Amino acid sequence: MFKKVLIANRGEIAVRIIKACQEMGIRTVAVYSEVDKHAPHVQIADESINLGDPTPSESYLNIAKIIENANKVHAEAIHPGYGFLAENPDFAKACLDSGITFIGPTPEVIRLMGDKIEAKKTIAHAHVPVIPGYNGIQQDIPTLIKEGKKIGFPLLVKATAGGGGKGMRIVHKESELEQCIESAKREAKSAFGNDSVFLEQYIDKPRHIEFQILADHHGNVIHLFERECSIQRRHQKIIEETPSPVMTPDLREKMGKAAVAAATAVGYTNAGTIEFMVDGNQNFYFMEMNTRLQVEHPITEATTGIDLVKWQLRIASGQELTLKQNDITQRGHALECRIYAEDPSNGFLPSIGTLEKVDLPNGPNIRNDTGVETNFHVSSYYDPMLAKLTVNAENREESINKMIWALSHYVVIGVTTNISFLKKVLDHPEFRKGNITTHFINDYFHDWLITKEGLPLDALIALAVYDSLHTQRQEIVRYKEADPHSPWQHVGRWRMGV
Amino acid sequence: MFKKVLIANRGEIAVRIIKACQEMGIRTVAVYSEVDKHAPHVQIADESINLGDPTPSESYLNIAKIIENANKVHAEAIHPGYGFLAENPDFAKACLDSGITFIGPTPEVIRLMGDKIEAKKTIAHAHVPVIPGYNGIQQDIPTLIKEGKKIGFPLLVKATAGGGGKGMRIVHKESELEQCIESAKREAKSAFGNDSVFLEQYIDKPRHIEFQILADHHGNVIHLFERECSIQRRHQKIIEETPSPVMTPDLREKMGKAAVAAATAVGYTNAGTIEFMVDGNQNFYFMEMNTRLQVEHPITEATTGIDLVKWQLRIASGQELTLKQNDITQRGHALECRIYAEDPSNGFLPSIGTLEKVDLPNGPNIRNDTGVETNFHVSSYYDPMLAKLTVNAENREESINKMIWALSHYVVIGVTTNISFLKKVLDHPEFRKGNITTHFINDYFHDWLITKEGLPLDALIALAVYDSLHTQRQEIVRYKEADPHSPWQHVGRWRMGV
Amino acid sequence: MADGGLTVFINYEHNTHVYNITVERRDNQFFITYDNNEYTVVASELKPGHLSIQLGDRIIKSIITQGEEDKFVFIDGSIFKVKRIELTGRKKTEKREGDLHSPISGTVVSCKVKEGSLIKKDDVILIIEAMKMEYLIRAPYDGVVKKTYFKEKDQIEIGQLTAEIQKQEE
Amino acid sequence: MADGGLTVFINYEHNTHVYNITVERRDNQFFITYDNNEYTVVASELKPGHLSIQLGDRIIKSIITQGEEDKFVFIDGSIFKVKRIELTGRKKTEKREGDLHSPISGTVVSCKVKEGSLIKKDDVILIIEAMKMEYLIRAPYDGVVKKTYFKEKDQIEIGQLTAEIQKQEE
Repeated sequence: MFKKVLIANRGEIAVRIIKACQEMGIRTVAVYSEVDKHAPHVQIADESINLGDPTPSESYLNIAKIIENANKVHAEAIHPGYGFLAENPDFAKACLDSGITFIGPTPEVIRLMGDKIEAKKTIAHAHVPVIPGYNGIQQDIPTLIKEGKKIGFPLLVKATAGGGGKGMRIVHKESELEQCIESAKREAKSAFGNDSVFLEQYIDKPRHIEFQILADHHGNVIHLFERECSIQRRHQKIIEETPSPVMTPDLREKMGKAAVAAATAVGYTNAGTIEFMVDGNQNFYFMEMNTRLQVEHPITEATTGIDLVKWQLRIASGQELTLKQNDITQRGHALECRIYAEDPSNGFLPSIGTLEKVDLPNGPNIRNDTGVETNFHVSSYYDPMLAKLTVNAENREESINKMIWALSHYVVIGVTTNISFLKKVLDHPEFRKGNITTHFINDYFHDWLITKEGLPLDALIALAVYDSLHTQRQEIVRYKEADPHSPWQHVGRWRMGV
Repeated sequence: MFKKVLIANRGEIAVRIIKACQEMGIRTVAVYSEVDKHAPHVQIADESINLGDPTPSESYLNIAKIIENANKVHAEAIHPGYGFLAENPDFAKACLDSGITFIGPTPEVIRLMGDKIEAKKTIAHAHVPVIPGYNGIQQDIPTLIKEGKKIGFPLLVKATAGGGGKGMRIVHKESELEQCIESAKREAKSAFGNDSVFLEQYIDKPRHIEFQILADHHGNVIHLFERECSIQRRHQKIIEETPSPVMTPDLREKMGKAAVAAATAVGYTNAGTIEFMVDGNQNFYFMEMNTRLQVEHPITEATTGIDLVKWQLRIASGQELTLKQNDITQRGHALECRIYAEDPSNGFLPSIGTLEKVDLPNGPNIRNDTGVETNFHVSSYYDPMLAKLTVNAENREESINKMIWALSHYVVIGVTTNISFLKKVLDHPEFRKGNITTHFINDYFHDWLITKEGLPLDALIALAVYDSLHTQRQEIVRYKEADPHSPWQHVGRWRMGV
Repeated sequence: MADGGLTVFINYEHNTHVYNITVERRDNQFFITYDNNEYTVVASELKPGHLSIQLGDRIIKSIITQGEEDKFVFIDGSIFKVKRIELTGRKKTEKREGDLHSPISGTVVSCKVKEGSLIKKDDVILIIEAMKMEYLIRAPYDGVVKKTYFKEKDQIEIGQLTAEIQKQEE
Repeated sequence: MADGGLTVFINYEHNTHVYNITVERRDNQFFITYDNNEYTVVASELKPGHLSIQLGDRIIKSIITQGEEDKFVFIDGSIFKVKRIELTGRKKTEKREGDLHSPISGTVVSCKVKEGSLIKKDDVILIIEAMKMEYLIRAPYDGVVKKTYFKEKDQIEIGQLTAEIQKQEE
């Protein structure tokens, strides 16, 4: 096993990886940009390295700087987390070339799966169903428009190098096609440095269901069951659960086998995820493979009892996967909510500011993954996800109730968050029934407003108590004298220092 | 299901029960004595009742006062937690008589199992092995001495009404017998109001292994596997784990069946625990039945995925136990450490004071049950257990490593705690091998001293930094001038305001 | 115990609505009048900003923090931003000119309009990138672009005006 | 940045051992001398009492709280109680007369000796109950009971002397 691992990431995922390493007796090296100098991942690590400028390209995305520092501190391996360099084949290659183990698959597999067109072709060869679409290398607008019309509407425009909903557009009618292609290309260029897109048939009311994979360097490949990730806004997941309410033992068996076949077909190693789209008739289609740890991995850990990060480390260090497919059992039900600094009543706009208070809910089977704390400043440099909240219970209903309890006790003051929104989604009758698709938020929460009900009485009472406790007598006099014609002058209960 | 439940307890167990109720939509009523006015269990409950005087007999042990208040607030049921009134048949009876559901077994079963002599007789009839001993009603000292000599040495003197190691003595030789009987009787009288004792053969190097039971009012009885609770000091458990390192599938099957037989024989209902002693040859003997929720129930919850408190509530409300024996699976390994305000290097003497800072470890599969927080005052009125720390992982080794990590990040400042001691116990080579008996602490940690290694360099550096940051310039001058002959006057590095 | 009654009159503003409250304190008892109802509560501040308030048989748990101008009230998973205002000289609620102010701090990707040009409602004026997402500033009505304040690659702060548009009369 | 060097000399007492330290601070750099070694660290106080200290490539994480007289230092799961003392006029470490002081606050269950009686080493003098456990005060040596301070049902506080015993010379 490695003696020292550098974690090329920040936030909750860096914290989670550092803890796993420390439990295994591995020394950890955090990296950080100037604005993250006091961030929790830096505080908890055994060593830390300042990468300087907070602009991602200068720090968390700076391959040369990270490799140079890893060598300097003699880190034997680098864990990339998710996002940033996690799916960058050049980074995996640079690690390899410097004699550092990249904790993930080979650069070749990352590159292949990063090209959504080639990925689909390869996976289709392994007899895994894929969605009809245009994956050509002709990327001029007229060709894309022509191919788009062939597929018909609605259709999807997606960045070839994409992920996380960036560079993705749904086109409902022909007249929108050109603008959507252009805007998707622009976003793709900015996010991935590559403006290539592909088109595919748009499946109405689909579910997003993915399978977790673990594969070692000795030919063992297993899956750890599904995660239902249909609850999305802006094409990004906000609530994930497992098991999926739509899953049957038969479908699970089929999709699990397809996932293992897909991973095997590309020679996959380490932890990865096969994303499928499932339509209303339980047909499933391969969408893409995420060649890294997923944000939502905790729900799989909760229901299988397996620590995915520790297995990533073991597999990367060359150990054999001693877990066999039949050893993996799915028990109970788990839910994850992503806590975002964003305003759900205003288009999920990110919110920036200093966290005046963070106080996490605590209880049996409540897991908090967080990379922020009281006094942390949420800047616009990075993703607005503050934390993840994961719960598990004996069944889905209890899991939902536990999550609602936990969200009701989740305190984040200083930025606008999606906590109240998440509660409303979980408590929606259709969510409780498990009737969810990737359109759920749009269908039921299009015009949601947190504040339409006004200030509750309890809040008014709390404010009154607080201000009564904190108001000085002089201040009261000032208030009183401010306006001699104030109606308060005539109120009978006025009394002071009696 | 009940609409409102009163929790007749305090500390971590009250908090844990309140959370379970709230997740199930049950309104909770906390009770508290004057000194617990601001305690976490009061803060979290939906309602709360002041029972007044902190002396237990005036508040948490005052049956009339609790029943009266439960009626006043229309609580339909009372959860007694553990300790206090949990195993008091008069309390269970008083609830029954007032039309309030007592969340536990019937008063008759509590009374029967509370009489250790009758309990053994009854259980022996169900063909469950018991330890040879004297259980007679003749309680005069000469009879007890005579019977003790018959059994031979070493032998145990135990309070008939006892529990938790109170009123219990090991007698190694005949000359100690009389004094031990007297002192056990006195302690029994004081703790349980009953000075009756029994004697039994003392098993050398035994393990304490118990089985968790759930039984409903429809004749269903299941067990939820074992807990190994051998690590004890002063006959009280401090570390518990499951599975037991000594358990084999065959022994587990046998003991599980015996536990179910014992519970069935007495018509047990609700959650309970059958305690066994296991000798070096895997012989097991019934010791006693705890007719309540155990302190260490979280490790069973972690490995089985079952929420015992929620099932207690369901069973008490008359619901059928839908869990079948074959549905219950044991997965991974779990450990619990009890965090005590006590000094392990001074005979585990309780420590009293205000908690200047409490900061709990956080991470995947780390569970904190706590009834205290920063600024809480630990008084001498109640048990010195502050909190419980439970972890689970894929296997015992990982579980131990996770627990050591968590303990290393467990901050309690203001009272002396056993945290460093627990870490040393877990890291002991014999503990790691699973070679543990109830004598473990005595055998290996008899003369343990936390401080024998002196102040570590890191602590000195931290102090130096802290004081440098917080020292005013005037203060330095004062230090300097305090002694003109101080050697510091001649140190070359002296510099001020340069 | 020797502390006499202490009455405070307060106005809170929340989402353009104003709430008038009277609160009288006697030790740890508070008599609160709002909307012609009187509520009697027993309350204490457990730690700074953490209130435990007993109203009848119910415990209200709330956390209040004081920002520069606003108070944040945490109740049961929701947070409300409230401003305490004086009854006299109260400022009118400032009505934002909606969509023409930047909703986010970020980088301008492109400005799609020129000064003097005619635009239709919902035409894109500015594209801003922040946290790897694109935000569009659209025209709130038909009109003429009088002024644009940003060009490609400019840094823009939350709340800054992106453009001025002369509304076309219907 | 404009802050000049600031040197402090400190003595810490921990378990009767005294540690002499020199620390010089320049902004967030600290030069610490102890036992003829100099350690250069970069440190900051993240929140009150929470220190993050970089020593070479290592990060020391510590929490320090200030009690009435003592400081508590949390390092890696252990807590050390330390007193800062002045070099001059330092008090000698007070040596407790061991077993005759009550180790706990509680209630006296019974006093087993009478004033004037002869006792042997390890004889029980007083039984105290606290937190539902019994604690025994035993004679530290053979001797004669000169004075007893408590009787049954008395409340006793931690550190109070339970009895005086005139030691019997060997």
